[in-house]
Amino acid sequence: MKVNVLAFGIAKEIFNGSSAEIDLNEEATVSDLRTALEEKYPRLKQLASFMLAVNNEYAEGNDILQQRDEIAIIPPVSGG
Amino acid sequence: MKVNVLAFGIAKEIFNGSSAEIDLNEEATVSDLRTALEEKYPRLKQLASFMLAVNNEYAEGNDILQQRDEIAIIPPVSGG
Amino acid sequence: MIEIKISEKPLQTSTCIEWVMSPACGGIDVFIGTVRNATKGKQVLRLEFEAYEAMALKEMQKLAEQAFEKWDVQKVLIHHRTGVLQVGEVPVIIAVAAAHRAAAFDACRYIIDTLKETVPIWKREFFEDGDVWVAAHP
Amino acid sequence: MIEIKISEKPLQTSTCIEWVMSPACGGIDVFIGTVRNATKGKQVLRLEFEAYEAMALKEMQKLAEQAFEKWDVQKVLIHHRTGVLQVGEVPVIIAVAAAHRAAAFDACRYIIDTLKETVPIWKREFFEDGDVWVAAHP
Repeated sequence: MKVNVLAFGIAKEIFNGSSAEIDLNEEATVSDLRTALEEKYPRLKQLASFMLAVNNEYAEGNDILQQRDEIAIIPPVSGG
Repeated sequence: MKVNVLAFGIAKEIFNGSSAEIDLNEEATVSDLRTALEEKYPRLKQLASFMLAVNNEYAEGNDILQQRDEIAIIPPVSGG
Repeated sequence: MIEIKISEKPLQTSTCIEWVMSPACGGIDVFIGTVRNATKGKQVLRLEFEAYEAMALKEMQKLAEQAFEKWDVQKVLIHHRTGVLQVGEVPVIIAVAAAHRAAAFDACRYIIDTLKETVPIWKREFFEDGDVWVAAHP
Repeated sequence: MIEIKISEKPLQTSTCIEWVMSPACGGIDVFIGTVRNATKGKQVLRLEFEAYEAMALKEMQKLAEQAFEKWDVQKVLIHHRTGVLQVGEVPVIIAVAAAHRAAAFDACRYIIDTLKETVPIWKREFFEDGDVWVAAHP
């Protein structure tokens, strides 16, 4: 399945756009997406860290993704 | 010597006025004044506590008073 | 910079905040005391604050100076009102600006906590059935 | 009561303070973040804040709810600004009203500390020689 990953902050620069499309197996987990993203965008490994959010909530590594999910990459936050 | 003691808050009610005149020996200390006040106004003993201020500073018991000092009785404060 | 005031007129929150704002500061903490409608479950009609003004200003100045000694703060403002205040009105405003927020929070809290212990200002609470000078009796 | 907002328009301190004031509250603590003219000794020209708005609102709501769980508070307001901000402008206002001041201070500080860790908002600092996404790199 193809999932669309929203990007913010520095991730937008790394994706060179406000989202990226990633190919995943059916039943792929958040960890699988993380691996696929780091493979496609090696600069992500230089970040202090990054989280993934699914449907506006921080996601755990073994959460299973579905194509209709709203997925976002969350680089280190710095609001306030 | 006679000293004038300014009163605030509940002390004004106890003095029945905004100040009281107290007779003290020359070289009297803040402690002597405290004793004289408690003698003249026994209701002071019912307060949670009270301090004395000399020239706008909290005074210690053995500070010596002078007639020209500005003296005040400071019942428990409750600003803010 | 330090700004200390005791006034019978209503305190102006926005003026206080404008005064502490500075391009060198990243964090401002403001404490606003307000007259509560009840104390220990009893309805409060209004309050009256009385100050030994000359000494209170001196003690407030000391608190502000202590804040500068203890924390890396840039601006400290302490305004206290006197006279009769209705429910919802503001007896005290403390505003602290610092480069970093931790110092602003620590200093602001220290000032209000210590003000309530050392500054010669007295509060009288008026109830339907009488009045009391707060903290006077054990 | 909880009031959460993300806006591109300038935040209004006085509106925020009016919103949290209540006759049942005796203490209000307000944190105001401001854009500082320097970071680590380097001159800052301006900032830009970007939010993942839907998620940020949800996380801000959670923070406010946590404040109600942890402390006896009555009103919590969190406003965050996005877009380009000049030095001296206000990216964030947090205001907490409580019957007693300790709860207001504790909750306000918890909210700003945790907001900086969990709420998906990003700050970009612009210098004379370039720009940086704050905290992005180790």
